[in-house]
Amino acid sequence: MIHVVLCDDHAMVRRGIRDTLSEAVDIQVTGEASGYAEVRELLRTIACDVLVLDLSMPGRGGMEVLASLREADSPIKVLIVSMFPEDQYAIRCLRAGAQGYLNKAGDPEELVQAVRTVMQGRKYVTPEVAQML
Amino acid sequence: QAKERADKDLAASERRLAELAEHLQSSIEQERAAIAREVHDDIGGSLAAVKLDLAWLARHHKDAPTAAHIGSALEMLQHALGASQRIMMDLRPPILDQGLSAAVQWLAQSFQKRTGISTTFHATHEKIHTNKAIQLVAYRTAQEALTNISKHAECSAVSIELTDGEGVLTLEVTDNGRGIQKNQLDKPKAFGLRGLHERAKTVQGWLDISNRGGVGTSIILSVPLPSETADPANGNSP
Amino acid sequence: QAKERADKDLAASERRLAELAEHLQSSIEQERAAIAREVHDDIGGSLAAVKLDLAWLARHHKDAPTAAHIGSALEMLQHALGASQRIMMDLRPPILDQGLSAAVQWLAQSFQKRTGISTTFHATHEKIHTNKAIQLVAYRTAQEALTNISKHAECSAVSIELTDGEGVLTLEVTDNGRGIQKNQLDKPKAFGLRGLHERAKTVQGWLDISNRGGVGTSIILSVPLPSETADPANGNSP
Ligand SMILES: Nc1ncnc2c1ncn2[C@@H]1O[C@H](COP(=O)(O)OP(=O)(O)OP(=O)(O)O)[C@@H](O)[C@H]1O
Ligand SMILES: Nc1ncnc2c1ncn2[C@@H]1O[C@H](COP(=O)(O)OP(=O)(O)OP(=O)(O)O)[C@@H](O)[C@H]1O
Ligand SMILES: [K+]
Ligand SMILES: [Mg+2]
Ligand SMILES: [Mg+2]
Ligand SMILES: [Mg+2]
Repeated sequence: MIHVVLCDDHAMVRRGIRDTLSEAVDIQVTGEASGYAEVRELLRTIACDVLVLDLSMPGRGGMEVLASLREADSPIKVLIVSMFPEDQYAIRCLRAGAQGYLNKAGDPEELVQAVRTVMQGRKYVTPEVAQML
Repeated sequence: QAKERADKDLAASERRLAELAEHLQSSIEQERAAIAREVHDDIGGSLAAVKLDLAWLARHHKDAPTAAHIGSALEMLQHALGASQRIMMDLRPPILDQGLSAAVQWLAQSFQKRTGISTTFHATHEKIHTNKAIQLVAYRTAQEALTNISKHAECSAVSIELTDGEGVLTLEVTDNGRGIQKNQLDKPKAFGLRGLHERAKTVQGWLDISNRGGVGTSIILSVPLPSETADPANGNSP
Repeated sequence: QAKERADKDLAASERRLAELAEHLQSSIEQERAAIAREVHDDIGGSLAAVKLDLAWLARHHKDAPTAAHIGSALEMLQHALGASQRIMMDLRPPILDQGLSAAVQWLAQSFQKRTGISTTFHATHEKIHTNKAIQLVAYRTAQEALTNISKHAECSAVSIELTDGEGVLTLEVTDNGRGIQKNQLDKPKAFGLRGLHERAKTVQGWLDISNRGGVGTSIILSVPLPSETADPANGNSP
């Protein structure tokens, strides 16, 4: 079972992602957070293999959540799901220690595949970004 | 004496106009940032949520008429999402949150991709300490310089340098094209470079335009950097 | 002689700045109009279509989980539509499509409602023939005059007059408050009235500010009207 935590300031987006992931038999969403402080708190107590992380959130954003995980040598895999364009952010996020990058305007069906891929320790990006790497 | 008074009036009028131009420049940027935020938070976020619901519906209902309606809804939704992202980009590219080097580097890359003109970017540091106002002035300067290059320069190579030596931020955009003649700077309907001069002043900086001995053009923005601790309210960002 | 050259340079610099300020004013409005159009056509239009598809789905699928997903999609869609409308409204009040009289009347009514200050509106004709550019300048002038009144005038009554006698459009906003002192117009951080002066010039008009003998203030915009057939491209609108 892959344990997933969602971090996004938009509650309806969290609900939609939870809905999508919950249908996969090998995935369980164990918790939700709306920002930096909440997710830090949550990850102390809850099982998490993959963190699905938004970038733009009030206060400290996704890049800062990512940095704090990597600073603490956390084994949690991070999949960024953001409205920001890939050509501006995907490579930066991978360099900062994320395993995958999905655009919120993209196909929701890719969420499940992306979570499985990063769980296996591989990178998940769109073909265009893969080419830039 | 009447002459002296006229001079004084003229100087005062010039000062007021310069202040107004500065004010207009910065209020445009504020308005752009506010709209970009609204489009991102209130439109983009909601549409992403709608898309997840439509995808759920598509997985659970496969009969032809239902699938057709979901399909056409998804298509229109995609159009709206694309438009939201384009509007945000035009107003204020989100990469600006990652600092000036990142933003200018992205400009250089996408300029090269769009125009096919070989474009190099070099910065003394990956993180250059400025504040938001200086960052935006430098970004808009690079953007206008590149637009001018694609419109006027007829060149084959561009280089962009970003340095922060001796407490001064310098952005230099150089092309190897046909060069600017002095009289071209006074064209009545050209506002790009004039606007950049006024923009530079809003952060106590200045703009130099150099015609490199007939070959190519350099646009150089110089801005004294605030000492690192001086301006916490302005949010020193990497 | 050096003196003469300096005078000439100053005059040229003043002219360039005035042109830049005018250009900035009109390019702000152009940018606003372009964004409003994109939001309207590319976001608003698409979302309306999505809504129709969702309504079809709602009529044909009533089971609880499906209804819940359609319901939340509709709710989010409504949120995005509301945000688009708000953004458009801030960019270019749609009431302007009803013509200048209607728009200024609407401004007067909502001002009275918001501030409690008795506000009358009077126009010589219900439809005043102008063009879009003049309309927007007059609208923004009325808007800033009312904002100033609520901030500075401390008055109990406002009257707005719109006339188009002798080929000149005149908008006059008068209050019975404490009046403007001449030196207040030179405040370094005040840009409202300065901006209106430059705006008026973008349509060959001018602004007068009169301190009515110590009681109250009148802001008067005058714009020569284009002859009715002269400017079809600009879309003469009621
Ligand atoms: N890189 C360049 N190479 C050659 N000529 C240039 C270059 N940049 C600017 N120019 C010349 O300088 C003039 C002024 O530039 P400016 O950016 O002020 O105006 P514009 O680009 O013509 O119009 P606007 O920027 O208002 O859309 C241009 O019209 C062009 O003749
Ligand atoms: N109706 C009025 N009654 C009294 N004083 C006024 C009135 N309108 C303007 N003023 C005075 O004139 C000054 C200049 O007005 P202006 O609109 O240019 O600037 P502002 O309203 O102070 O600031 P801004 O418009 O830039 O937000 C004001 O600060 C105020 O002192
Ligand atoms: K599950
Ligand atoms: Mg967010
Ligand atoms: Mg230009
Ligand atoms: Mg004002």
